[in-house]
Amino acid sequence: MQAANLVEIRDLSIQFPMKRGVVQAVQNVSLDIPRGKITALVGESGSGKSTLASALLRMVSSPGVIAGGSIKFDGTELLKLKKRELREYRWSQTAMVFQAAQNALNPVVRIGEQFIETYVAHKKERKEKILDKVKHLLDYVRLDPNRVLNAYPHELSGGMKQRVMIAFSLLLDPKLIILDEPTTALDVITQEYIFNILMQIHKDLGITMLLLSHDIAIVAKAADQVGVMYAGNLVEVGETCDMFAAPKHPYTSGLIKAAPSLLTEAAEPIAGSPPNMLNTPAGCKFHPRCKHAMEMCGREQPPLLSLDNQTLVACHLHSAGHGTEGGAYDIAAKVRAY
Amino acid sequence: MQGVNHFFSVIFQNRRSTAGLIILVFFKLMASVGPMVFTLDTTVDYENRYQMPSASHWLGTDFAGRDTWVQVVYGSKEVLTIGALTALFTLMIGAALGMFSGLVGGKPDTAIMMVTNLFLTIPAFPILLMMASIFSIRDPISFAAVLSIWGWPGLTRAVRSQIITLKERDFIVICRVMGMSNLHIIFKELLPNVTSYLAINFILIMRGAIVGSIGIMMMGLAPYSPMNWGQMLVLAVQQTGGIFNPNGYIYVLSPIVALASFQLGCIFFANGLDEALNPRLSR
Amino acid sequence: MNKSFVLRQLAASLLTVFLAMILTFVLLRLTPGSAIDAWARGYAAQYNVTLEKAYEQVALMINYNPKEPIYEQFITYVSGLLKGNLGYSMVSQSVSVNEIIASALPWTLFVSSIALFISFTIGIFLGVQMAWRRKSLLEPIVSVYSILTNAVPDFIFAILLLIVFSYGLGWFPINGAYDPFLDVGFNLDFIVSVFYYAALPILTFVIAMIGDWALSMKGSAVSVIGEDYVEAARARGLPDSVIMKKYVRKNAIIPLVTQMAMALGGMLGGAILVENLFQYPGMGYYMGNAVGQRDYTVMQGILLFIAVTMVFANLIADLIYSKLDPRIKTGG
Amino acid sequence: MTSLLKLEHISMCFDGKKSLLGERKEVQALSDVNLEIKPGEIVALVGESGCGKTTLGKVITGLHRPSKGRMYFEGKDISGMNASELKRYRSSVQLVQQDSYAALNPARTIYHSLSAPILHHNKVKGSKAAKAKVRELLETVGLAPADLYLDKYPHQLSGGQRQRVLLARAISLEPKIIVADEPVSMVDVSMRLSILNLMAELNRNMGIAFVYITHDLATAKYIAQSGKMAVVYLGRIVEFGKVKELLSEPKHPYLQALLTAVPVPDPVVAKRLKVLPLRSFEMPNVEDPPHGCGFHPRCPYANVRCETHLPALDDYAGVSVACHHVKDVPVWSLNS
Amino acid sequence: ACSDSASKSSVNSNTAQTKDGITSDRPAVNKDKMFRMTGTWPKPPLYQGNLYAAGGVGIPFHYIYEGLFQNVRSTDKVYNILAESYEHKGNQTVIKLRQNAKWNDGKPFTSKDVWAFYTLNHGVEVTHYVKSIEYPDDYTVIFNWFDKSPSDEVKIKMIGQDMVASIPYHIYKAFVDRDAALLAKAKPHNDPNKKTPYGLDLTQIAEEVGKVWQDFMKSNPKFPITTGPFMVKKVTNSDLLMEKNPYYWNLENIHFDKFAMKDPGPDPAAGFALLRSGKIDYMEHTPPKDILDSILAANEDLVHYKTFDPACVGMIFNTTKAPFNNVEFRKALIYALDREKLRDVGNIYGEVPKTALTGMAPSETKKWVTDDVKSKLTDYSYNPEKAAEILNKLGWSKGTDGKWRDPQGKLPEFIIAVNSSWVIGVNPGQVAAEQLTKFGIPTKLLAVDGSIFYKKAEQGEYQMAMDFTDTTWGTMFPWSPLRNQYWGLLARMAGFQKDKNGALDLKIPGPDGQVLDMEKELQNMPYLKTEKELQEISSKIAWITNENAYGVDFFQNVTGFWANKKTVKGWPMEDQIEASDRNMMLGTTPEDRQETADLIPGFGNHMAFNQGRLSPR
Ligand SMILES: Nc1ncnc2c1ncn2[C@@H]1O[C@H](COP(=O)(O)OP(=O)(O)OP(=O)(O)O)[C@@H](O)[C@H]1O
Ligand SMILES: Nc1ncnc2c1ncn2[C@@H]1O[C@H](COP(=O)(O)OP(=O)(O)OP(=O)(O)O)[C@@H](O)[C@H]1O
Ligand SMILES: [Mg+2]
Ligand SMILES: [Mg+2]
Repeated sequence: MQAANLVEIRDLSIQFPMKRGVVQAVQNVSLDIPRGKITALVGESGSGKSTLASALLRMVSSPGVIAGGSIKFDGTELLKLKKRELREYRWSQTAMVFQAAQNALNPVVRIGEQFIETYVAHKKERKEKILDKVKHLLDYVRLDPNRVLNAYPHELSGGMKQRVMIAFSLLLDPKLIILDEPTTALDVITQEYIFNILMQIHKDLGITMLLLSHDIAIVAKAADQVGVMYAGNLVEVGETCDMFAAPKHPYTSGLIKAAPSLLTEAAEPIAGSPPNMLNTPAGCKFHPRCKHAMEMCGREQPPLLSLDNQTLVACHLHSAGHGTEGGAYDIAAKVRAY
Repeated sequence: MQGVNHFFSVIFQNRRSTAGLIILVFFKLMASVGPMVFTLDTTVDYENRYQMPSASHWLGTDFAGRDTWVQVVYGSKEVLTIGALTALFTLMIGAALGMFSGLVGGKPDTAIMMVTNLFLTIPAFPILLMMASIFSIRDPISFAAVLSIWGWPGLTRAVRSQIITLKERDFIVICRVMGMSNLHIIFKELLPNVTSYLAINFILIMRGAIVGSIGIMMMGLAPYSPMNWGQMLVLAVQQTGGIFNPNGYIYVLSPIVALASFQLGCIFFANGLDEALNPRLSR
Repeated sequence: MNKSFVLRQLAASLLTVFLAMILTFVLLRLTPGSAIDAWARGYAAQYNVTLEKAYEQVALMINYNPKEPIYEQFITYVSGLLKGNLGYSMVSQSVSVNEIIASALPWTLFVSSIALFISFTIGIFLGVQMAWRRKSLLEPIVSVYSILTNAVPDFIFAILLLIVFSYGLGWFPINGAYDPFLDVGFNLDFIVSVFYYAALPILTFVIAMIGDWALSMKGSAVSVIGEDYVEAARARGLPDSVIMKKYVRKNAIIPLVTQMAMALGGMLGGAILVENLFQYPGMGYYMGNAVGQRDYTVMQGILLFIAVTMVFANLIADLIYSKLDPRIKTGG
Repeated sequence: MTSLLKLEHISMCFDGKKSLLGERKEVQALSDVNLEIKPGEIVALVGESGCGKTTLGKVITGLHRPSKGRMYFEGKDISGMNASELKRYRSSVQLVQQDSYAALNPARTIYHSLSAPILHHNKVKGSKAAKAKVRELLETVGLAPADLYLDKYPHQLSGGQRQRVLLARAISLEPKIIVADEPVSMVDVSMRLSILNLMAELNRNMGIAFVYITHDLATAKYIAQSGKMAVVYLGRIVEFGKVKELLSEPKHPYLQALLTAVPVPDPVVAKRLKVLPLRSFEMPNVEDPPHGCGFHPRCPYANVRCETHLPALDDYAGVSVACHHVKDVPVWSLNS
Repeated sequence: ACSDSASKSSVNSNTAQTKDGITSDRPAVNKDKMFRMTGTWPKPPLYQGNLYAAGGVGIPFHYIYEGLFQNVRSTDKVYNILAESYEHKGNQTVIKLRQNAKWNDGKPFTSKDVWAFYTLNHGVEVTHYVKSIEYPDDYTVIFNWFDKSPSDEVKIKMIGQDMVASIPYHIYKAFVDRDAALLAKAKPHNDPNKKTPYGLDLTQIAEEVGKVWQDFMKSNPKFPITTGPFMVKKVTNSDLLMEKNPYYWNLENIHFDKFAMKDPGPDPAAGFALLRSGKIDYMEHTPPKDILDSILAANEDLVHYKTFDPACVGMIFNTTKAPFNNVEFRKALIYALDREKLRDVGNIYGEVPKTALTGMAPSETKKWVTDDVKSKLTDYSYNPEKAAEILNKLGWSKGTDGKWRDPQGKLPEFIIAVNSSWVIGVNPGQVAAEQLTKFGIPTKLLAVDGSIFYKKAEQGEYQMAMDFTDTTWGTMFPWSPLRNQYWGLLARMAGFQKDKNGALDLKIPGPDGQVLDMEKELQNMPYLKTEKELQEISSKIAWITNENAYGVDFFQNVTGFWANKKTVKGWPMEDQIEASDRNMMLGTTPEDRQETADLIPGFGNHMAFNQGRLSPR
């Protein structure tokens, strides 16, 4: 019997030592990624989403270091993999669609060849066989294989490249695909189109996905489970519908409210500006912007606690002694306009 | 004032640029204060030629028994002057043409680029030699003028491409929307953005000029000036047999080491300069 | 390859060549106290002819008559050039510049292309290694080496090599291009001797250039390594060797191609001191002699020749560039 | 009330990639655009990437000289203006760009960037007055206390703060109209709204008209609630009218497709699989646009007529639409 | 064949060398019988076989060309070469040629070739003194001198200057004949003072004559056609190979079959390296002492010989420029120079004279200046007090800053100019400038490119200009150096006045107070018949030159050469080599000097070979 969680991250900390101090890009994050589901991470720019995801491939960019914690992938401890094992693990177990997919392809090598060399790096196979598979995958993302395989990356439009990247991620039938803001650079129609394809893939293959985005609307559309990150901390984790219906963390509710929508007229920004990652506030990182900040918020960092079986939240409003004060703010279910 | 402090704080943050700055300051002091501290005695003392370093002769003596260290000290002035003047001339021509070409565009740009490419296709060194014989070199100024005649095109091209990218940048576009004058755009908006580039080039051209000047001396096209590292090198290597006398190695090496360490200083410093003058990089 | 792109480049190149003609022409006319006047006066004195006559004779040798209006001079000069006549040496008046170039060019090409190839190959290798292993000792060593080789003019290396390997150990000949006691021709002894004699000049250039190539390549490779596609390749589990070869090197080498063309041109004209030290009969050697003797026509001819070579080397570099980099598909 | 700015039959043609001998391809970035902006009005320009929104913005701010058509500022033809009128036009029409980092000179402090234009246009005299004015401007855009920002370099501010500085600069010359080209697309989600609010505030308090360029229909809706909206497709305006009407009852199939594609931050609605009413997702090649209606290769309702005849922008039920099938296109709603 | 020791055998095989430094019965060291030395020449494709074409033929010149006689510089000896004998008969000099002399292409060398030389190359000095040159038969040449003719000794030395066997008639017939026809058309001008070829007025034919010469110059065989002991076989940039000329008239004296020349290039070290490694047998160059010692130490087979170069490194004052127009001022400057030190950096073996400038090399004054005058020559040895005294007398004053100001109170700034590529001049020049500066007269050395220096120096651009002074090249009699000083480049540097005819306008009292017209005295010198007459006039001029301080010799130059005794034998003073530790002293006896001078190509051409002195070991 397989464990329900494909990935279990425990107390993961990632630091970037810089000249002017240390950036705590990811701080004591614990997260489970359930098998066969789409998990989303939302948060502002710089909140550590990509860094966290890169740790899943053991690819934290220099000068970053994994300062502590563990990542269990399907029962294996990733942080203990040897170089060779790591190389084999990458892409065959976890693949990724990059934030800047536009630049994720080698500009001087034809796309077909890039597919082949990746395949060959992991498994022995005849070239024709590989090509058959690649063609199949390209078909799947609704691209014309004959044209794409012989093209150089620059000959394709942004949307096409993004779809190539999606096909690429499926090449070795990985267990997990990380989607790092797969549509940020594209316009709405293409974005919708690509998400349709992704959802289709998910439905067909049941692959576990980790979606990183700062667009709450995208998350609402795609994710089964959402984690909210703020300044390197995971502040809330829960089922998508639950979270949108009743966000627990003030930041989460702020994010939801701050998103303009075709559905509603009202929207409300979050006050203040994101923290300087080199010099984050003491205590709860969000407290300078929080309407409900209390004296202890500036002192103590709230732990991520489970409210019920589903939702985890890191906020003093919900920690033991203050549970009753939850009423101080009203995040009761919104009445939908339709 | 704050800018100056900031500048030095950035320079000192980097080990390389600190070393570079120290070396350059050392040479600058050598050139300016050195002659006041050390007295140059050019009296020939044949009996004491090619001496090894000692307390009285820090770097030993030359082929005629004169103190090598003092020659290095006195030589630094001319070398630095030639280098700095060359860099100044080259920068003035190169930057002015490059900025003009990049900003104005169109026909003048095409013409200037044509000339620039032309200069780039004709090798510099023979031309330098030709120039050195056309305009007889008399002093550091004419030396620098000759060295800079063929030195500007590379810079022009680089400055131009910088200006062209800058020109399309939003903050310049806004200047046009706001009806700012061209002079304002050039001096207040563009120039501050290329200063770091120009400053680095100043250092780098300076260092190239010094090597070039030695080549010219080697060919005997520059005035004899024994208190110049280049000429010291020529004398040591070619004319006085320093390299045949084991005791003369220090004499031969002195100008080489002085040159090399000066250049080392230039490059190290240039590395740091980029960071210091470039607010974008200094986060 | 786009035809109009090639044609456009060609047109630009021809224009540059034309400008180079003008420039070398003007330079010659600028020479102090007019070298031609001096030449004609000397000629008149030496051969006991009138100054007028001397001017006519000199005109024959330099391809134009300095007494004519400038544009006519230029036309005569250019039509001479079009016939492939670069003029005659001002010192040895029965020898044409064409002959000099014809005898010098093969030697220079031989030495500089080998030196360029070796230094480029090694430099590329070092550069990629430096960029790849940021923390290794290689970086500072190569940097300092490169600074030193830049600080010290290359002829100093030539002298040092000569002192050690030739004067001292006696492993290599003192100078020359081949063993004078051998028959010149396509025989093994001669060819071996040509390589043997070229060894030190080549080594000089290699020593002087390796650092630069390594640093250029390092700079280029570092920026390539910072690119997303390298990161992506790693994520795909590609082995380091493949990433280094196909991703880093292949991309990083592209901007160096133009530099390569420039370097070749620079070596054609810039090796004056080195070729002189080795008495190596290349372009720089004759250029140096011409400079020493103020043989302006020879200088002018060689300069023009080098300029033309440079222009076409650049053109070829551009073409190679667009071959290497599929993104450059110029043209409508 | 007369119009503040009026565009008549504006077309903008760019030279494509140059080629000395080969033929020169042209990019028709704008074709026959008519647009009127009244004082204090907010007009949103929406459309896919590359449809010509920025170009239109640049035409309005005078950065591009249109290849065809006329533009009137306060009733005067721009091309016929004298120097002082032109100067007035220039300072009356300001631009706020998308990339707040690129829009500020990285080598100069905020104070320098803000004081230069007002000093240049003699809005204030002397550095003392300039400093006071800059402080005032900064506080107007919500950067208080101003002294905290005066001596900062752009990279030392956050994206939202920089965007506010841009707005401060834009209003410093007391303009009549500000063209805001995707002003919030690069701002952090949490702060987008505050910038939009600031713009709305400036519009309300100072009567500055805004041209808000975006491809994010949700923000367009948010800021132009009471204003107008122009949908741009392949260099043409295909639908124009009040924001409310356009969004509640989009007529043009293109706008309908756009609206369908917009994700909504509500899992219940969002998770329903939508089918985009489009035949093709790729935009046509701008260098070689389709004949007839530019939308026909992607339009599910297109017929032969669409392939040959260009539909005119005609009034239909209170909005202007350029489509041969206005009447036949089914009514669109979010839930469909 | 003339090896004197080959037959001597030594039983002790360990003793490779006998007492006189000659190898015994061991196999020949120099099997190829090759002589190897350094030299330069025009590099192919510039190399050609016409001595007169621009660029010439380089150092090989000395071993391939011959004249009727060979003058040896420094010792003034004259050898018969292609002339077998000569006889002065009144105004005729009759020369008998060797009957077995041949060009290296096998054609005989005849009197017609001599005539051809003087016809085509009619600008040489001899033609200014002869009416005509006849060739009554193949082996007789007659020089018909003008009525007023030089002394017999001068006649031969003048002819000896010419490399007569350099225009083979059978090769250049067309040009020679054309020129002869042109000369035949020219009319005599009947003015003995006008020095023109054969007393002819050439102005009418100048243009055509020029054309002939020019055509001749362009007509070059690949390699020179000559009569000398060797002939050029192969030329590259770095090497030039010669072989024994099989037609040489004195073939049995030529012991070398091959002759290889190597161009060491611009780096003197290359030459030294060749020496050390024993790759050459001979090299002309006297390096600074330290280099010399290190080379001797590195190779035990090497010997270094020295000889006086009859010329000085020195400088000339421009007498037209104030304050250099004042003889006392010039003297003061000379007293302020410590010439011993200049010598130290210039050429340590050189010798510093006590005189300033005599018009002839100090080593020659012994012979040409009478004892009487010698004692009257002012001693200009380093004497700064004296210099100061003179300056004070002239109204100059020394300030507290140690600098001299002229009577007007102005601080002078002087320039010594030198040809920048003249290696042995630049260093002493620099030191001289420093010495003057230190003395209190700020002076700078201006090293000027050679292409500009001479022109400007001649035009009187510089206050002080350096060059070889007191030169006695060419033939040795005192006329040659003196005319150099008063007519040549040095005269122009000094700025001597000339009258409208171009004659020297210089009338100066001599040691006895009697005024000398320098132009007239110089014109008359070649015609003086006795040595006494010559001594008398040269003494006077020497005194005048020295007293007027037109310039100053820094030191008399010494040149020398290296020899490899392992591969070649027959070097001068072989018995003294070990005794003097292989760094030979300056030759003391006239014989020693003669032997050394003969060997230096610049002094005695190929005398070392055609007299059979050198042979392979
Ligand atoms: N290579 C690096 N060097 C230094 N700091 C880094 C590096 N990569 C990330 N960081 C820092 O780590 C923090 C988290 O960055 P990360 O890219 O994970 O954020 P993100 O949530 O993915 O943001 P975005 O939405 O912009 O992609 C940021 O403050 C960033 O400055
Ligand atoms: N300076 C120019 N030269 C040539 N073509 C241009 C130029 N500027 C814009 N274009 C072209 O005009 C068309 C419209 O461009 P524009 O920038 O106006 O689009 P946009 O709607 O602002 O797109 P986005 O949403 O991506 O900003 C595009 O096809 C673009 O390639
Ligand atoms: Mg990210
Ligand atoms: Mg745009």
